[in-house]
Amino acid sequence: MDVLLEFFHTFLTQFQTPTLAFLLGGMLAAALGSKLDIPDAIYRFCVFMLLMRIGIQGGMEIRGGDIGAMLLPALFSAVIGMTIVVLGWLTLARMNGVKKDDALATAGLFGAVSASTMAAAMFMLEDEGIYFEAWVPALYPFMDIPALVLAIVLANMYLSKKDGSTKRVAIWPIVKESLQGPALSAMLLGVAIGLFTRPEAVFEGFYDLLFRGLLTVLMITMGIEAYQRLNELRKVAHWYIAYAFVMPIVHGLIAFGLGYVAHVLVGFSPGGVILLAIIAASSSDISGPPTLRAGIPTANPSSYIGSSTGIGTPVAIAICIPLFLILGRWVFDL
Amino acid sequence: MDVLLEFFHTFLTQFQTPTLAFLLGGMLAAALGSKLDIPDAIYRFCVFMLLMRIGIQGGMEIRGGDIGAMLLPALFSAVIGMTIVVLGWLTLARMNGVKKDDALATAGLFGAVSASTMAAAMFMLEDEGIYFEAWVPALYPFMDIPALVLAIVLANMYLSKKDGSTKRVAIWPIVKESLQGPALSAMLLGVAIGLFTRPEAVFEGFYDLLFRGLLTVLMITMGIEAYQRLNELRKVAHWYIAYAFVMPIVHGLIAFGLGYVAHVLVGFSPGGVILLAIIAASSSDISGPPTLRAGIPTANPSSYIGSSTGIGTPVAIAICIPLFLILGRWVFDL
Amino acid sequence: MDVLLEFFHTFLTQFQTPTLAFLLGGMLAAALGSKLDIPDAIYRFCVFMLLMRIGIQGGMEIRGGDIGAMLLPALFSAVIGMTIVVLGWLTLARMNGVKKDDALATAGLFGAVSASTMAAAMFMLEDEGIYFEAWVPALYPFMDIPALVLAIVLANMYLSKKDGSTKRVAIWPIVKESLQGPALSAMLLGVAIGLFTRPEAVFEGFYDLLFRGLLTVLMITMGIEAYQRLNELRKVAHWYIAYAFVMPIVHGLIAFGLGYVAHVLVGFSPGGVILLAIIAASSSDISGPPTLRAGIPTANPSSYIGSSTGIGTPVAIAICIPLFLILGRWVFDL
Amino acid sequence: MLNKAKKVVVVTEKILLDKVVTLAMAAGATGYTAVYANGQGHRGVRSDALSGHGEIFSNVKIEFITARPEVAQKIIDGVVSTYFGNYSGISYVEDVEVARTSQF
Amino acid sequence: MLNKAKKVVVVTEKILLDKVVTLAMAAGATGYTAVYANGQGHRGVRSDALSGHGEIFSNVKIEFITARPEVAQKIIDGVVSTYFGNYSGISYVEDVEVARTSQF
Amino acid sequence: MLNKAKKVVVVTEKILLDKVVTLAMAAGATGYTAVYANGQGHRGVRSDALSGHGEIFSNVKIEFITARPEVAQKIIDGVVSTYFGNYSGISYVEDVEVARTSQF
Ligand SMILES: Nc1ncnc2c1ncn2[C@@H]1O[C@H](COP(=O)(O)O)[C@@H](O)[C@H]1O
Ligand SMILES: Nc1ncnc2c1ncn2[C@@H]1O[C@H](COP(=O)(O)O)[C@@H](O)[C@H]1O
Ligand SMILES: Nc1ncnc2c1ncn2[C@@H]1O[C@H](COP(=O)(O)O)[C@@H](O)[C@H]1O
Ligand code: NA
Ligand code: NA
Ligand code: NA
Repeated sequence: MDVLLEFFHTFLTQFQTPTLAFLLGGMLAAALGSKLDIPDAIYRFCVFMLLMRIGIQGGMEIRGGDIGAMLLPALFSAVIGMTIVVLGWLTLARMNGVKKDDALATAGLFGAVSASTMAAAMFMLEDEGIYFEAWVPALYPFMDIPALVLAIVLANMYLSKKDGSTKRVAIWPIVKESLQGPALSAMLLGVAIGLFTRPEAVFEGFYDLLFRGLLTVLMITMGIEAYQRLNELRKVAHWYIAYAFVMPIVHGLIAFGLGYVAHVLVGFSPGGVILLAIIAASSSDISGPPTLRAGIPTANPSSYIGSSTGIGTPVAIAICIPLFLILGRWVFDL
Repeated sequence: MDVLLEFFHTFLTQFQTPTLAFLLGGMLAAALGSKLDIPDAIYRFCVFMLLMRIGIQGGMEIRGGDIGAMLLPALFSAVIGMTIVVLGWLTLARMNGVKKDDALATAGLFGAVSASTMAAAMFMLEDEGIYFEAWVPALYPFMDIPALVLAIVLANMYLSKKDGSTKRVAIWPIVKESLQGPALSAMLLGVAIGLFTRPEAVFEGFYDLLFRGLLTVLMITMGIEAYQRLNELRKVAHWYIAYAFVMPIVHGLIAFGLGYVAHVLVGFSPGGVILLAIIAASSSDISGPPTLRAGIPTANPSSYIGSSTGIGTPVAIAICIPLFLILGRWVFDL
Repeated sequence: MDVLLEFFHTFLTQFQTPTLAFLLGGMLAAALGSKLDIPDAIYRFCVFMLLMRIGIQGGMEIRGGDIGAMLLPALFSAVIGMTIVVLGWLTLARMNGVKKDDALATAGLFGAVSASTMAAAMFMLEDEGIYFEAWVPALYPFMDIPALVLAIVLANMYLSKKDGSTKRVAIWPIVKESLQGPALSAMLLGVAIGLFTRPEAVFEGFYDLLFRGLLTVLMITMGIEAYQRLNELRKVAHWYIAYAFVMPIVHGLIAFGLGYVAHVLVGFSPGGVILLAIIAASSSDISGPPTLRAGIPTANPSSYIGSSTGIGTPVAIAICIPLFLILGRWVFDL
Repeated sequence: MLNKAKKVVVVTEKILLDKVVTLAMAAGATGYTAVYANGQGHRGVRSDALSGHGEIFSNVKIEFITARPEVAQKIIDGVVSTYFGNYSGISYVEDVEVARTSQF
Repeated sequence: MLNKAKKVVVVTEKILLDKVVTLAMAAGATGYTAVYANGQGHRGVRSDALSGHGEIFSNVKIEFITARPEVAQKIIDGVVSTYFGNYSGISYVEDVEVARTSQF
Repeated sequence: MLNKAKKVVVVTEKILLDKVVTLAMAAGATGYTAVYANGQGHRGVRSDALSGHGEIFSNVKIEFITARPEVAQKIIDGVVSTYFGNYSGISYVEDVEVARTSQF
């Protein structure tokens, strides 16, 4: 009962945090037909700044810290990413009116990671004063890439079988394309700079200074985009809507569980467990879609981008962030 | 005598404020043929940031404050916006060589509001330590929309009569288009966020932090644009030049008078009266032109945009801001 | 021996400064095929901010200070710019397989100035706590313009002689085009604003605040660009590579020598001498290329832009900045 | 495999994009392709303005491919009579040969 | 001085730019010109999306000039058979007259 | 209602935009439409560079519609002889049919 009360309270507080408010504001503006529009150059710069900031901080932390502690969480991240794809294959792909390749592309996006959702979660934890290892966001690629690779491989195996052909999918090009995408590149560049140089001054005076503000700009953009992509969903089966609503929570719970194991085994911080759950609950909005469009050309982008950007991201931010905060508080007695 | 001396002094000081200097610098650079150029994406982002900042602050103030105090100033704003259009019809539209529809479009723009002029005035008041209610900038739409609507309705009535046709103009689409424009949308979104959430941290650490600097960038852009639009004016009757020079002062005086009435009746602050006068003196540069281009297609955009951007805005910033500051000081004994 | 040790130490430290790290990071990302990409609007805005910041500070310094002290350094700057072009004519232009007009265009770019290299040097000096007159960066046009003009005039004289024609090159249009370019315009506008107005608040709270961070963004862009332009060099004679590696150091030494003379004669500061050397060592990346493309149309842009952006700028930042810092320390016993 | 079709090109003010597309679709067009453009004609120079006027002082170039010549004519007539009295613009037709005619 | 040539135009998804160019070059094209574009066809509206999806939901218009009609046909056939099953796109040919034919 | 006219297309370096337009206007053109473009020809790839070189390493595509064939020829000849020795670029002509011929 208390837990429920607390849930509603945290939930309401979360609705008043600017992060979520800006997301909903963007959705609302788009829904009301507003011509409000963040220029593409600004949007891309916000993404760059966000991922550099996350990367630099991660790099500085790894520099000072114990890289060994990352191993188990990194392994678990890969397991989570692939589990999500398999789960999608076992659920969404079996539904009536859902094409198998569309379902796999969708599961791939939900297994992959949203940098902006992750950033929003980091803020929430900082605001709540809950510690997490600064390298946790650097787990991003360990979850993102295996999910995308597995989705593409399974889809192509399925399509080959259907065609009776036997061509195999090369994995390395997919990994390479992911790593070379603007999002992961920026984060890895940030990690390298944090690791090998002394960027403290510029980190604090620029990247960190503008982080919170640029995230609000990004949230407005995501909100506008979410509304527009919702329209695309009208053209596809209703199962996508159900999947996109429910599965982020399931994915987060799986990650929370594995994170808890890491907590017990290697002392992974409670904040890290919460963040890992939210990363798993998030679905890719930047780097995933182009990789999938090229990797599973037969899949209809309206289905997977509509599910992820239109529903997955708002659910991850509005519901999963407060949910896993509360769960973490309750489990770890924070 | 003293007043005159003070005027020249304030005037000179104002010329040294960065706001005005950046505007004149932009004009000068353009006049000297410089290829200096603020990218369009940056310009649009500056406008967005400015209006979000103004909106958020207004929203936070309304949240804490007494909304009733806004009623009379809001009503007066609408009266001022419409009076300006009627005045334009009685003066500019009667001149030799001036087309009636061009004149109404011009009067519509001068009745509407310039967000950047308003922001410059807010700075000046803050610098001078003169208090004003933070909701005063939120009066913007109450003056802007009635002016645009009335100008479009009058122009279409005139054109229908000339054609002998009897089609009526729908008002709601014009109001809707104004509200959906990028400028008003951003401000209203800001108001909503200020009203319903707790954006204090991101307001101070981002929107307010960058406000003053981004305004200087905007001023350079407005300066370049002003110079370019001045060229357009060469093609139209000289009456536009006279109108654009003189009327901002007249419009400001009308607003100052009505503001004074509100001061006496409902305690509208002296700073609010000054700001209202400058808002009235300003002429629209962002949201107004597209609305008018669509609403009065027969009007020549060179005439109304040339008058407003080429002369109206520089006059409002360089002359009306110091003028109404001095008037306010003198009237309210500040 | 000590000097050598110190050189390596300074050199290594410099490699850890974010400025250089971001440059190398950009090159590495491009080399690894990353799609990391700073939008053009952001790049142009960074350049604008950098040059405004440098200009405003210079203007504020000139306002307070003694303009006479600038005379000799300004004269020397012009001498250095022109000497570099003549040197290019005597060396690069004589090499096998090097077209005379290509060589002159290249020498013109190396005689001209890179604003971002200059900004990186200013940071390094500030970080090291070495004083320099804030007007030193304003020497930029005094070196830049004479170098570009001389290169274009010599090239056209050469081409006319080859053709047997006798047309003369007008100098003023080249000077005008340089001054009207976006880079010099922004700096001169900044100087004017610093000189005639009171921009202290906006300087500190915006232009200076964001300077260091935006420079890192610019460095990433320069790095990506450097890598891309290196490819162009493959198509031209190897002499360009040798020239672009060695001559920045030679140019810097010449400037260091003349700066030392100014130090003795008019008390030019040690920091100023170091900065002048680095300005001379730098090669133009923004304003020079378009001027040369128009002024020497027969020259192959791959040769001169490849040399300057692909090699000259990285050498100036990675090698010349630490080199002249050490030389300055040693000569002036800092 | 290639079949004759018409390409109607309309260069006009940016703010008219949606309206011209709606008009053409009503006239029977099956799609369009649009790019932003600068230009100059008898109403003067039109280039990407810096400010909000960008919408007003710059152009869009819209192309409609149609397999039906009468649709082409209808688009041109509609655009000229509806808009080119008050707005800047030109319109012209080209002969093209399309792959997959059923699409147009 | 002017000689007959063909212009092949391909309007398709932005992410296909490199691939379509490679295909056309292999078919004998000597160059290309590309602009980004918005549009609408039987697969729905395609405009510059705000986010990373810009690559997926917006178009590129690619033009290949070639003096050899069989190259034009090969480009069209290749693009249609390789990409237009799974990706949005149209393709058509125009007659042009080029200066300096040796270039194409 | 439609009348024959020529469309001259020039694809060349961005920095030449103003110069090519001036040349064409002097040759009798009544207007132009220009879009920025990427491309590749025998002088290599030309794409929107990040830096100030954007002006040098990217293209503009300029179109002139004219009702007078001799003007078309004059534009092409002028551009080829004046610029295409030292600058990248191609030029070609198409037949079009214009509405409102008096404009061109
Ligand atoms: N002769 C022409 N050739 C190419 N484009 C033209 C021509 N005339 C006009 N245009 C285009 O059509 C737009 C509107 O033309 P106008 O209404 O004549 O000002 C111009 O801004 C140009 O983009
Ligand atoms: N009839 C048409 N006229 C001009 N462009 C078209 C037409 N049909 C399709 N397109 C363009 O080709 C793209 C893909 O078309 P589709 O595959 O039919 O959706 C559209 O987004 C348009 O840019
Ligand atoms: N065969 C072609 N088809 C289409 N565009 C071309 C072709 N050849 C050259 N171009 C365009 O013309 C520009 C200059 O060509 P070039 O001078 O051959 O390098 C290229 O960057 C392309 O945009
Ligand atoms: Na996920
Ligand atoms: Na007004
Ligand atoms: Na130099």
